[in-house]
Amino acid sequence: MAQDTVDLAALIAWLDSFRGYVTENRAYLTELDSAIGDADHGINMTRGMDAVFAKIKEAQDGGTPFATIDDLFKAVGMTMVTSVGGASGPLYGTFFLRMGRTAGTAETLDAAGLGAALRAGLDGVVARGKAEAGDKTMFDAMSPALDAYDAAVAGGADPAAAAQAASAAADAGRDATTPLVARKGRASYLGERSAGHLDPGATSTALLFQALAETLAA
Amino acid sequence: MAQDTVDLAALIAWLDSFRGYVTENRAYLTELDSAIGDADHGINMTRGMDAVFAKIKEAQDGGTPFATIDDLFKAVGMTMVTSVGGASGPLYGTFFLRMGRTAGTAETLDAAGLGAALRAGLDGVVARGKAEAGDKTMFDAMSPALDAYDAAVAGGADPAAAAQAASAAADAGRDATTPLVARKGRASYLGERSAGHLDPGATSTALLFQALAETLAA
Amino acid sequence: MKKLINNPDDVLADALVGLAAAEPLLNVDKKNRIVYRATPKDQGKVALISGGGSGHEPMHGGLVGLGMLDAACAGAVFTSPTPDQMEEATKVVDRGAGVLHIVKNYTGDVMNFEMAAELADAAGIQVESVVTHDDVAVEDSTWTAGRRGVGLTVLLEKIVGACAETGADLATVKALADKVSASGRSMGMALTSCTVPAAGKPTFDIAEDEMEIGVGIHGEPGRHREKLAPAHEIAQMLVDPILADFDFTGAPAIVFVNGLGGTPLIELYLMYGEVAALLEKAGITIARSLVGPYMTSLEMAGTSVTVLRADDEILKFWDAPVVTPGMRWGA
Amino acid sequence: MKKLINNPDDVLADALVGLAAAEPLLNVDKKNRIVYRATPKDQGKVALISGGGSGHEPMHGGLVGLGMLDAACAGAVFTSPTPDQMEEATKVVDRGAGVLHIVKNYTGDVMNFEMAAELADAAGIQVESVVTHDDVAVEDSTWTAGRRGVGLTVLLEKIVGACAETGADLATVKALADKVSASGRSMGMALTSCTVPAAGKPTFDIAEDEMEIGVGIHGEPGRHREKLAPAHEIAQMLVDPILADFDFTGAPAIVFVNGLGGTPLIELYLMYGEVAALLEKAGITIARSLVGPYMTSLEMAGTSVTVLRADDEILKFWDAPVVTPGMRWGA
Ligand SMILES: Nc1ncnc2c1ncn2[C@@H]1O[C@H](COP(=O)(O)OP(=O)(O)O)[C@@H](O)[C@H]1O
Ligand SMILES: Nc1ncnc2c1ncn2[C@@H]1O[C@H](COP(=O)(O)OP(=O)(O)O)[C@@H](O)[C@H]1O
Ligand SMILES: [Mg+2]
Ligand SMILES: [Mg+2]
Ligand SMILES: [Mg+2]
Ligand SMILES: [Mg+2]
Repeated sequence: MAQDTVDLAALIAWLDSFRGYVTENRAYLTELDSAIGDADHGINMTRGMDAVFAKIKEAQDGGTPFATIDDLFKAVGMTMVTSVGGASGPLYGTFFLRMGRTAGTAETLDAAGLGAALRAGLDGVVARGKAEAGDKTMFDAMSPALDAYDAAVAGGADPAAAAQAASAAADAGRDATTPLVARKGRASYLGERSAGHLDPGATSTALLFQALAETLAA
Repeated sequence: MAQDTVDLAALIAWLDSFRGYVTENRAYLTELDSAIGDADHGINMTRGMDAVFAKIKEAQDGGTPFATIDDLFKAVGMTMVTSVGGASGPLYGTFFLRMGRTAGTAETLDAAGLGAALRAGLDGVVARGKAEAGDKTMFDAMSPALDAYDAAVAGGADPAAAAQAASAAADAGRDATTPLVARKGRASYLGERSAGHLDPGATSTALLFQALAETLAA
Repeated sequence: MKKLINNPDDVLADALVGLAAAEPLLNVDKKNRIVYRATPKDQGKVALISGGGSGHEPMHGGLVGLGMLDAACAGAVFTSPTPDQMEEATKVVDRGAGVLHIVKNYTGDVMNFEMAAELADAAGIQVESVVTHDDVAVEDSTWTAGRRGVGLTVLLEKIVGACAETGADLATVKALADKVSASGRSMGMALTSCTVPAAGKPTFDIAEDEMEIGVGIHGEPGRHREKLAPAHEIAQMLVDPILADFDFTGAPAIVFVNGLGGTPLIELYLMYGEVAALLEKAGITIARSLVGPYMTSLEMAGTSVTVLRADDEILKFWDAPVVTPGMRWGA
Repeated sequence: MKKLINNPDDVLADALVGLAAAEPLLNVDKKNRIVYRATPKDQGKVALISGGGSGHEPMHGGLVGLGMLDAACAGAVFTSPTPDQMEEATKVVDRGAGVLHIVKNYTGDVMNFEMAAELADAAGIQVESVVTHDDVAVEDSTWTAGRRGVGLTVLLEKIVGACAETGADLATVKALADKVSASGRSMGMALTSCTVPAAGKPTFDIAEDEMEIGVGIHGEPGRHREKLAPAHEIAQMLVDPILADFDFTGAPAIVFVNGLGGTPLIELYLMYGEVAALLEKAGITIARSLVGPYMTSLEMAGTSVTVLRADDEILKFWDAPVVTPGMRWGA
């Protein structure tokens, strides 16, 4: 049953669900990256999320579970940064680090608070990668997702409903990357040949929002 | 119409016919050498016989045609030695050099004289390569060919008929190399795996005698 | 997938074990996946580090040593290393005169090195960076990520490494790096794809009679696919865009014909002959040359051509002693 | 057939053009297909020549230079050169102290070098020969052509080349060559076949999950075909027959992991790690190592392992300066 606030356990459940999705889609994401990149996106994301969960488990088993959302996301972000490499490591890493910094010492987030944290994450991705709409990157899934989320919250939606809207928008944004000619990341080296393929990073980002929607709906 | 003696023109015609056969069988001989060697026998033999004919043409067009059989075969043998390399270069080269040395200043050879020259060639091959019967080499086509030739001459055959017998024996000798496990040359490195394949050198040698039989029968 | 490996996820770790065992010139920090000189350079000299995804050997680990790099950070196959590796390497190699980061222009490499530079800066180490971007196959525009860094990186590491060995200060070293980076152009092509071990299958399919023109070094497809052509035509397809992009006349040139991993040396020498003939026809004076697989793309078959406009300073540093597993002369 | 070549029949000629253009250390006699040192050694020193089919680059042309070979004769791809080439090379490099012919044990190479030695002898030049035959994959018997000469040839050329550089006489040089030849063993394997350019298609077919164990360097199939295995098992398959054939304990060893042309360096380092671990487990002390594609088989993917039982003399000559395009250190 959906809640008005999201707590640390729910956020960890979200990350766990995301890990499950990238693991399940390891070959698929890598295959997408074969077409217009260097055939490692699924490998990178799986390595990163596995490391994230090793870190979370270490904290929980070590008796020092995360006290605040910032604690959690700082660990998640730093682990992504230090275990993934490539483009997705700094980008997803910065996303989570900024989420944490924005959530601060909170132990739960309401719909608006979660939205603010997610948007800070998106801003971090833009600060790092300078991507704009239509560059055929994860931005093209993430940005419409955040817009849909904010619109839903403005309309009174709870976190689960807003996440549901975000997930639908991320999927649409992901699908809309297909015809685009890439202007950022590795796919840009292909020029016109990058058109006609889904962007791998937009695809993993859509999984991130799908995981969020499903976790919060549960 | 068959003749009692073989003159320089006939010997050149023989070499020309042999060249034709190795050219025609370039890919086939190379394929045989792929199975149990290094995939070059047809290439080697074609390179050699092309060089031989460039040499013969040079002598003829240059106004200094070969005066004796030794002159001819010395040029042929040296050209094989200096243009082929590998195992077949020294072996076929020595074969022709010894034929020439044995024929000496003769301008024609009778059946026995041709037989003596050919046998000297075979002896040269053995001196160079130390092959014995059953080693799965050109010896296994050449040696029975010479035995058949000599037997035919002993029975009163003219050169054409003796060459016919030699060609049939060379073919049989060639075919008999299939089951053998190679003990000389590159195929020996394969051990038991060399069995079940025709020997490339025995195959080119059978073409040498086929060319001789057809040339003399013409 | 046919490779001499154990578990596909352990390729880098296993290769570092072998590198450590095979090369007494190198120290390998296996945990942090950093390759150092066994004998560090003297205090007071600028240090050079580079790094990048693995699968390009001998670059960069095999280019660590006297007259070249001080350390190299190894990422997973075709994946930039992480900022913590680079920060650690920067701290270890700094001899009090600052550290130059040599970065190839890929989004991931650039972002990770940027984060590392911020971290090193916070730790009080002077860091400068040079980003190579020599691949003329890629269109250059302010709207895109710009050109890839490819073969020129090897030449730059050699030349700038020799400069740092003289005790030049960080500003001088950085200025030379910028000059080299600005004066070289590259173009590559592939006959086959390669297989990222953890992916398990070739990155792209390509027919027996096709080739990719304008590839980088990560097994990615190139700019366009063409019918297979003779070497002299391929040389033309590589040399033409290089010459169209930059003026190499009127100065000595360093020419580098690189192998992508699956192409044997006999073909690289053959290609060098074709490339040299075209450059000479275009009025370019080849002063130095380098032929071999120095910057590979796993087992991809193919080649790349790099031309660097040199001058006396660059040639002097090119000729200076270098003692690394992958490049060695003069000492 | 995917290769960076023009006409398949011109591969050697074209590659020699490129080699001549790329390597100022070498002089190339394109007509006779002989590669010489640009600067001949001093009068009174024994000269070394080698030669063999092409397709094994850098061996032998790329191993010509100070401290190694004086000349190399190049045959067609995988085909021994001819006696006239070897005779010419012998005459040119002789500095009055005689010439050592380094021959790999293949029927063709042996016969052609024999004829060349006879010719040189007739011309009044003292010639000695050493025939390498280190491949334990091949059974040794008086009834057969004996073992192939493979990886040990590279080590022998280095070590004996250094000895000749000291001014040692022909008997001394020959004795060292015999000692090295007697003290090394090799074993190779292939993941793929290669394609002889003039043949136009792979020498053998092999499935995606198979490998050939006990191959030589001419693209020939090996002694047996096995299912593909992890690198540590492959290392075992190569090391075991080497150790079973010769005792390497109680002396320093030189270990050489060679690439066959299509295998990139990252895999060779990985293999070296596996091989070194096995040798150490067997109580063998590795004193020196060499990793890389020094004796290739066109674009064949695969590797070979060579172990040489060394001693102080051999190690001294191994460490001595060498300046060739393919191997370079200490000068
Ligand atoms: N500048 C950028 N801004 C945002 N996202 C980017 C940028 N560059 C690349 N990406 C995303 O990263 C994804 C590729 O990630 P990954 O394959 O893991 O890294 P790499 O490209 O280094 O191999 C792309 O599909 C794209 O969505
Ligand atoms: N010692 C030998 N004596 C006689 N013939 C031999 C000997 N060694 C090899 N051959 C012959 O040479 C043939 C191979 O010739 P070729 O392929 O041209 O040379 P290579 O083996 O050097 O590549 C074999 O098929 C065999 O018939
Ligand atoms: Mg990628
Ligand atoms: Mg052959
Ligand atoms: Mg990557
Ligand atoms: Mg051959």
